Amino acid sequence: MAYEHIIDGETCKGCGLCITVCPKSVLELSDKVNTKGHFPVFQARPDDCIHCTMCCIMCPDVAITVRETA
Amino acid sequence: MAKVLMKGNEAIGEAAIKAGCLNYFAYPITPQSEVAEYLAKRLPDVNGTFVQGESEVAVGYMIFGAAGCGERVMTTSSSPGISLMSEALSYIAGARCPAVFVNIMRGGPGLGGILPSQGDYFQATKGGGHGDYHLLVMAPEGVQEAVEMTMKAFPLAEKYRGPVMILGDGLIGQMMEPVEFPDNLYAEPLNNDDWATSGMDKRGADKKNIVKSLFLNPKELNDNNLTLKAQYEQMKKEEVMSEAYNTDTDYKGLIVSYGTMSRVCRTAIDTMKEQGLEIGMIRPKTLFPFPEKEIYDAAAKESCKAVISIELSMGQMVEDVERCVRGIKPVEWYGECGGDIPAPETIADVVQSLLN
Amino acid sequence: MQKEVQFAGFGGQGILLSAKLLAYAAMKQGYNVAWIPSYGPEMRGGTAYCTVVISDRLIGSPIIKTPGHLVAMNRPSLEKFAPAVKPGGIILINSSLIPVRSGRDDVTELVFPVNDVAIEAGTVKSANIVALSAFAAKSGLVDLETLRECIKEEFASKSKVIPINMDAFDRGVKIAQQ
Amino acid sequence: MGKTFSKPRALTDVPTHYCPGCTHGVAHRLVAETIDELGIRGKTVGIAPVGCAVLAYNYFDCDFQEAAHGRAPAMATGIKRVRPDLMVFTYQGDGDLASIGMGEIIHAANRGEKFTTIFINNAIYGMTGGQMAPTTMPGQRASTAPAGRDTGSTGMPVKMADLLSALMTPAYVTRQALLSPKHINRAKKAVKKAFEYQMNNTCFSFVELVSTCPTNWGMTPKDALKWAEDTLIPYYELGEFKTPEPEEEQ
Repeated sequence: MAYEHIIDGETCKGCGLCITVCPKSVLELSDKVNTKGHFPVFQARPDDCIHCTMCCIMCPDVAITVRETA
Repeated sequence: MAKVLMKGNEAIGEAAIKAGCLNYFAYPITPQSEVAEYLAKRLPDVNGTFVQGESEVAVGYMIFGAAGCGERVMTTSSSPGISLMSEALSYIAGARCPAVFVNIMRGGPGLGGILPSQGDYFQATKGGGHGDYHLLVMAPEGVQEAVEMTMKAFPLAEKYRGPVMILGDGLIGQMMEPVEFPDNLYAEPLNNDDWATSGMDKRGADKKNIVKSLFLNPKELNDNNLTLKAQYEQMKKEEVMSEAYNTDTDYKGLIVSYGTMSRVCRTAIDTMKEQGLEIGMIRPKTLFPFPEKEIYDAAAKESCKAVISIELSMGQMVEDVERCVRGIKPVEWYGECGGDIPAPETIADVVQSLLN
Repeated sequence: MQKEVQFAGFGGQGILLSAKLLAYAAMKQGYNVAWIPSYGPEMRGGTAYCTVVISDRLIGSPIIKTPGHLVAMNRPSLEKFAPAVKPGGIILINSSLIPVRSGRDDVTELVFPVNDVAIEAGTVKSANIVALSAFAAKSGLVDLETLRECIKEEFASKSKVIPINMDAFDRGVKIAQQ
Repeated sequence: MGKTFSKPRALTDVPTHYCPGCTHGVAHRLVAETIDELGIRGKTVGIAPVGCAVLAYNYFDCDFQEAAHGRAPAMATGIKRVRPDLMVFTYQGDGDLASIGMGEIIHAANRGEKFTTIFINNAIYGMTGGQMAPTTMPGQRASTAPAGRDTGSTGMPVKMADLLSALMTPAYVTRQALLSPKHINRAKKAVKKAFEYQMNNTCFSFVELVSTCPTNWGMTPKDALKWAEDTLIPYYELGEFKTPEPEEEQ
């Protein structure tokens, strides 16, 4: 099975809680500001993602989605 | 339906049921506790709901919650209790929910006393809670009228989507008089699918309804207040109720009085008539909207030398009377508010001395 | 025509009930009536006062400072209200508990030991019915048969007390008619 | 499928106004997921408090009423009593529930009103700007306790779950936390349980959720989690304080 990991860069407020809980250090804060003025998180190392959904569970803004692709 | 002899408080409770209101929340306070006692006994017969709240503050919000669901709901209280409910009244007005509040007034300020008073005129007609709102206020003069006004209150609350108040005094609540419950005052509830939080399933809708009084956007808040304002203007056109007494004579003075006090005035007017002095009376049945035109027209009559506002308060309604009379005749005031209702003889003496 | 009757006594004497029964009977006869209790703080002190207004017109003031008649079931009631009774009125005095008289010579006094009569009927609790029927018979304000029916209706749910109250009723009427 | 994760239907697409790292958003998601999973969106009425969650009605996609400060349990009583078929929940913070609304929550709980209360305890007044709450920790700074909470004059922090579980009536009282995925998963189970009890007509259920307020605590979101873990959790003990089951088994 394959999963797709999508981060909504506009909804993300860049709090970084997902980074704290990610066991594989997949995520990092971007240096590009979004329209709300936050620096959203992005998947710096997507290949390391094990789709454990820890980031989704922790995200207060429900900005992270994991989807089955196949 | 045959006449029955009932206490005002009990009759108000029964009137609510006859009006299709099966939901009642209240907190005991003299002199209206009989409403709760009556409905606590009576509502289970009709599958109704009664909760004795922990305070009038909480009761106000039980009313708000139930009203927000679009269900007919009523509470009753007396002056200090209404003060505590005034917070919720403001919210309910702001959130535009229909609900019926009954105030069986006692003396104030503070704990005051438990005897009849009309000291909550300002509170009822000018606000009480914060913000730009009014209640539609009806003031019965006896038990039969308390029944009729209670029954009318529910459809009116729904028509204007706002709180309606029945403003009686302790005597109206405590007195027994013969009453009939007119069938023709029952009205089916209006459809409230467009605003009530009745659950989307019930409405067969997929759009949520929100009941709220918070409008952080200045324009939205202004618009909400404009809606309320437009409704108050409509009430002034469509809902004014008053009664004229002895105004087909060349009366020398005009009394404006409401509720129990107006009955005393009526007897005083009869006595004065026997003694050759004609006095007219306008009795506002709605205190908001106020019978402005009726009072002005009656004051304008040539024979009328003065207008006297007679109240069980230290001069509250007199301010509205002055406003209506617009300076064309002198406006006087007489009132007592310790709880002892002045006797007709006292009123006759006062009127005679004010006219001389 | 307007008549006012002041009922007065202490809590537990059934003052409010006898007043209500009189109002009820008058209502059944087509009169306008008002039953006006005193619910002030004095009520908490164990006294009970109540006024019944009976009229063939719309009742104006429910505030009655000078009642037409008085039914006094204890001494403080008599002393408080007797001076206010309109001349020509009836003052019923429960002599079981009241050793004095009204001191009025312009009224009709109906003096008898209401409690003792009630005890003869079976229970002192029926004193209010004895007083009511005696007053009604003396004053002629309401039809006695109508009043009797009202009492039966009132006690419909406690039917076993009806015979005692009917007996009490008859005893009161008889005394008033003597 | 177990790993698929997306926004629940019972949440709208409206971005929340909560500060970055505020765990209100997590609590919203747990409630919304529960509503989805139980299929009750069409018969749910939520009640927004006064506090940071005052605009909750914009974020949940179900009927909502907005109460005055602290009065949500009274409002919920009104709704549930006249419409027992509706699923009703209040969502309240600690200023709202444990201070100005203490009377309403205690009595609604004690009457056994059949609704669910989600109580967000972050030990401070958020919306009004970091004033002391009844739940503020001893020594914790707040804008109205600049030197830290002085228990000598303000008493000890109120433990709402403990307090409510001392009442005989309420069915379900639990305290959970939103400080880590593990906490959150447990909290989710508690929220769902609370709603299920309500669905089964069991009386009052109460879920306290220990949360963070990075902004008013003056910390980064990450530090706030740590501080809450170290300071709040030892005082606000997690667990189920009261469940209806033992009585049912008797």
